[in-house]
Amino acid sequence: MPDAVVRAGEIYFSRAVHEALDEELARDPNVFLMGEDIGVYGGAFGVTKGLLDKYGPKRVVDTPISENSFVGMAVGASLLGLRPVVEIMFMDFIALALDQILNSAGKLHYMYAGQVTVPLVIRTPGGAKGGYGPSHSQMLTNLLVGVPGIKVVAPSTPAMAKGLLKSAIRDPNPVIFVENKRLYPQRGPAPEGDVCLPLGQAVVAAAGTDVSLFAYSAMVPVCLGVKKALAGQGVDVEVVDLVSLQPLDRAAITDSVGRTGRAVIVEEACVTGGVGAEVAAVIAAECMGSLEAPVLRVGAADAPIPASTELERMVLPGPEDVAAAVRRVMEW
Amino acid sequence: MPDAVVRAGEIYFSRAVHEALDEELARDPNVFLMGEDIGVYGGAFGVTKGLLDKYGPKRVVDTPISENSFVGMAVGASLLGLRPVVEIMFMDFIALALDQILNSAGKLHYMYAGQVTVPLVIRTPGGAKGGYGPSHSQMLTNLLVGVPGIKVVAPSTPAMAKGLLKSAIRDPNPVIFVENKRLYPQRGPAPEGDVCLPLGQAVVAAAGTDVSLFAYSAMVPVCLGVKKALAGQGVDVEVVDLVSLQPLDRAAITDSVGRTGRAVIVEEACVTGGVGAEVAAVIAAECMGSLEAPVLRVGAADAPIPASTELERMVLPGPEDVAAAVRRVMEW
Amino acid sequence: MTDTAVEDVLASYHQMLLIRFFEEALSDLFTKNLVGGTAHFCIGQEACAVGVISAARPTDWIVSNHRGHGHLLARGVEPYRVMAELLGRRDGCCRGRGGSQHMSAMAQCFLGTNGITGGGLPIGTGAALALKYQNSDGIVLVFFGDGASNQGTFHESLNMASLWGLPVLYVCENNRYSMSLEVGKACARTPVSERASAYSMRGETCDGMDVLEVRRHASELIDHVRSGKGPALLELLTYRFCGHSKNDARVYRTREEEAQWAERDCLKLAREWLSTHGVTGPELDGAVAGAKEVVAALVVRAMACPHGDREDATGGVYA
Amino acid sequence: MTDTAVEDVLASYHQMLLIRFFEEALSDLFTKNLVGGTAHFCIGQEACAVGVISAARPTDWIVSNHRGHGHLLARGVEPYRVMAELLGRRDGCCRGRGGSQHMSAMAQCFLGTNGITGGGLPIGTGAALALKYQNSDGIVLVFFGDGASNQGTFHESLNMASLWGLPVLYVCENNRYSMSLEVGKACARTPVSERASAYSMRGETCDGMDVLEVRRHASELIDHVRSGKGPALLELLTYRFCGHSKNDARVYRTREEEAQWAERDCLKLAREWLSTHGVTGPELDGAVAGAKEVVAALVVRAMACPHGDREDATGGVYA
Ligand SMILES: Cc1ncc(C[n+]2csc(CCOP(=O)(O)OP(=O)(O)O)c2C)c(N)n1
Ligand SMILES: Cc1ncc(C[n+]2csc(CCOP(=O)(O)OP(=O)(O)O)c2C)c(N)n1
Ligand SMILES: [Mg+2]
Ligand SMILES: [Mg+2]
Repeated sequence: MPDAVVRAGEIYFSRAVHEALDEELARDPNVFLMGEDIGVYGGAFGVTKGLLDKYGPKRVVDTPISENSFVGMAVGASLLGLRPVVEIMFMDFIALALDQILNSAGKLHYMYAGQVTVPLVIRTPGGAKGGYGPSHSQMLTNLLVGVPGIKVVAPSTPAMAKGLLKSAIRDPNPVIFVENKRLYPQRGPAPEGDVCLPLGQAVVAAAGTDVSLFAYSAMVPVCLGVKKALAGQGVDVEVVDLVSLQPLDRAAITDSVGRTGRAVIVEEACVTGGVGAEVAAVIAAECMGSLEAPVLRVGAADAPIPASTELERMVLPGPEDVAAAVRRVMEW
Repeated sequence: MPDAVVRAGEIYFSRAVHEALDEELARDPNVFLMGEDIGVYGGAFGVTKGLLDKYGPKRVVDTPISENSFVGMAVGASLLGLRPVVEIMFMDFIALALDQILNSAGKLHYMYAGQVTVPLVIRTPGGAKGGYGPSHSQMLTNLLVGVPGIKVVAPSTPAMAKGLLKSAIRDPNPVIFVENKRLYPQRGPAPEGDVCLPLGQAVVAAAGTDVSLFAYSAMVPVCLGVKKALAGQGVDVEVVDLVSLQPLDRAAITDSVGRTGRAVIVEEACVTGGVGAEVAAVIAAECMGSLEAPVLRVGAADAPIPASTELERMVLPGPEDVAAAVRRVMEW
Repeated sequence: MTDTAVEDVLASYHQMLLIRFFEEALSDLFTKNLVGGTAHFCIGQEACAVGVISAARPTDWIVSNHRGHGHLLARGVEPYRVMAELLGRRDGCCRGRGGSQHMSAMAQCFLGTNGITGGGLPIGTGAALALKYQNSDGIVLVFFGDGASNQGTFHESLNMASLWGLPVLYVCENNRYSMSLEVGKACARTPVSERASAYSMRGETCDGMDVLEVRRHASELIDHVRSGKGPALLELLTYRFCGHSKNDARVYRTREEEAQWAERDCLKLAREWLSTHGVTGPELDGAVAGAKEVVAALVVRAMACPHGDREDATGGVYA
Repeated sequence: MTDTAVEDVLASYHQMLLIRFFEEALSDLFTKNLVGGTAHFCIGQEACAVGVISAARPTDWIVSNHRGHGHLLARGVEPYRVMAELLGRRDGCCRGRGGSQHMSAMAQCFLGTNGITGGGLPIGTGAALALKYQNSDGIVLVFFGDGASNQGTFHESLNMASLWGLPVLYVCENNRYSMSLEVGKACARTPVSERASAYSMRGETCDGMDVLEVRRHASELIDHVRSGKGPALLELLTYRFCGHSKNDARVYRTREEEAQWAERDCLKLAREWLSTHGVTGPELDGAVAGAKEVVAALVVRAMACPHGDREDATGGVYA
């Protein structure tokens, strides 16, 4: 990022999302927002607060509770040149709209042989945040990765949230933009003004030589913490933020494993069938020459997320689980 | 299977499914069928033909086109002790019902702390069959594997179809039973009468020593064909039919790789994010000691399934693709 | 008025007080940061839960939504076990796994609250299908909000229930908002009960603040449903006095509107009615004090209950 | 009758003939196993597509369903390109990728057929939102069947369209069956147009076999929609003469019922009307012969067109 746009303080992740929306609404009259309670309420997590006042009800549309159809409507509007940015209040509800995501959004450009594009963004907060319970806590990236034609992005910092959301809105493809309830109140530097970040690229969040930790969303800061903790024990961890879950940045993954020879994949979703499986499969196919240990995955237990905060903690992956996996591959 | 029940001839896969339904309807008055056009029409693929006449409209319920709600109704009915067997006419439509599968069926037993069970079966034909096009050809196992609390079964032979469907109907958990349009007209031996097969177990479809091919559903016969073809070239292929996609029979997978040291995973779904990724991840985590080559995946291109039969062939994995992957791991 | 009527209203008054104080105590625990997550309080809507459920049999099934504490308590699920569940404790009726929006009590024929808006509609309809299948004379009550009536499941479920003559009473608690969206901006047709005609179904709207009125309408429709005349839709006009969930500044409505509705607080109306019908002030005050005491005690007890262990967290995913 | 009226009906007759013979030719190709997959023929329903679309402007948008060949042809999408698409050839309007149920022609403002029953309803509604957003005076026509009216998307989409006053005409071709299920066993309320009132929307039902009637009703409702008075629902009572899709023995209905409807074949009615209004027999026969010839020629041409290559199969997933 050019120095010129670096601002003095840090901003909240939620603010970064807000700024991206604000700036894109200002820049392009075809951009508009749709979702439940995003207007005067400002969204369940306050991300869109103030945008209704600033842009009016044409640009910030409060919808009834009809997820499948308002996503389908966004698809239809995008076919005629608008750029809808839809909020699905909790990622858990994305299943209701999956038909339109899978059978319309992801397919239309291809199946109509390029006659149309679907420049649609679906923002949705995933992840568990202490007691929201089984239907309000899931990280459902596993449902989305592998749906052809859609992109999936999961930023871990305010700077990424802002720069990637701007790119997502300008992208001609449908993009699912995965936010995380636990990240909203996190602070970090983020540029002021119009800085876009490229979709499709992983980022080495912290370089290291002994083992590669691959993570996304709220698990990236957890992995960075583990790196710090293990540095004292003589293990030099590399943390790779996947950022883009579809397409995956395969080169970044294999490069890192090429450097370290060891891989642990960390995600908040259930271990089975998650993004981590795809990353492990890429490594298993392409890194045979450099791998010095089994590829391990750390994630949530294969269970719903319980409501009790104490039980929730036991289901979700924590720094100890990550550290244990790192030690296992180091001791191989 | 006990000899006593082996019948003389072979039967169609579709007939095997029909027999399982028929016998379970006769055995247990709580079993009933729900779905679109399953009554007088007999289902889009004729599987339920005759059952309405035999069991009446209380046991064989033709529904309006309302996938999310009739799956949700089946969940509700199962909570009160019934055993609904729902047909979703094409697997592509399962996305419409995913909310009830994910947020109700899979979670209720756990989140109500064992107060209820959800003995529900959803049968659905997946797979491409020559020209049905992008919304009627998908093998969407990737959406289901990783949803906690549900089981996913994908038989490849008439005997399995019958024995596993009977078990699925008797199982206290929600089971998604994945049929395959291309398998319906395939014939094979299948026992007469009441023979159940255990859920959760993979089967070595053909033993071999050089490389393990893992497959399910209609890709199993394709792999058996490749085994035959490659035998002439001195490669002894083991074909493992995964059968149960959730839970995966991890022991069967690691055992086979332990024997052969090489693994190729074959599925009809898109390569990215598929069941194959999970299998590869299991191998990458557990077979480090025995692996002699990269773990490769063969599947559909990451694209929608085009309508043109010629184009469809280019998107789907064929025996040549499987053979090429086998050769690659053998030459490693 | 018969004595039974007075006794009924008094019983309802007791239940509504219990719900009100239970919710206030819970709200207090949230304020003190002693509960995680969020919850949706039914303060103001007590007459809906109590009026409808008191008109049903204890063996009739209940399917609820995200605003379900009142339904649980009105059905007689042990308040301690509900509170323990809300606090995520081991004695909770779902061992802390479910919490506010995912709580069932099968022994009391309570099929569950539901965190997916509209998600309970097909489940309740399916339960009704099971009752008809089993030749039971039971029925199902499905509670949902005005906002939920815009989900596809509303349409699909009511259509199938009507086609198949299922024994289910759909109870729409129209509290004028779905979170922040005013019902007129969410439902193209109001009152919601008029949508029933799109399914050839009987639909009625009544005052949801007057527990007697609620029970009268519910009784009549429950008779209709139980006698095999098919499903029905009952809309209750009500208001939630609090925010949508724990952190809601209520910027989408005015304090004046709130004050107007407060005038019609179901507790106030019931108390007035009881006074007019011979129940003494001390008796009524005693009811209030009694309910407060019960709640205070169960909160203490629930706070003392331990959390579950690892098996509670990750076990029992499959039966 | 004015001359324009006669000319209009004659033009419609030409279009209906084209659709009929196109469909018959396609059916023949299926019988000969020259096409893969399946298709849903609109034989019998031609007056619906032609009557409605001829009442709209060529710049109005069309969203169709699985039974969409008639809509494509009535809109003037080049028949050769439609046939080539159905045969999976490179000249198909979607290069063979889409086929019968997934075909668009943006140059003709044809937004697509749709393989998901009810899937086109939100898409068309969203397109209408875009038109309103862009201050266009265009409208959207969304075609769907009686069966689709039971999907949740019907409810959700009509509700939002009405709330927001979107310029969309919902056209329900009620052909009495959704595959095998008779409309009375699928829709708890008929006629389907009466469901419009659940969304405070104007709804009408008319004879879908009489192309003049269809156009008259469509024109009126299109005016209503275009003038900003909000969406409307038009139900056309029609019948598919063929099976649901290529392999359908039609066990769910009687041959007598079919014969009765055949009496009211839209082609027959249009021909009778034209005869009464001065069009000569030779002229009418000429139209028939002409349409047959056109179709025969385009089938030959489409059969000769090559299939796409690997790039057509796997390329272009992302823009
Ligand atoms: C599928 C789904 N969409 C959105 C939400 C978020 N949400 C929870 S309650 C609610 C409003 C519901 O309104 P209504 O049905 O009127 O019930 P009320 O809250 O007024 O009791 C919303 C939008 C949800 N839980 N589930
Ligand atoms: C979501 C979904 N469910 C089921 C189907 C299978 N299907 C295709 S057409 C059809 C019947 C549709 O009936 P209707 O809407 O009346 O249209 P018609 O076929 O009569 O023209 C069905 C069940 C589908 N394509 N999509
Ligand atoms: Mg409400
Ligand atoms: Mg129809």
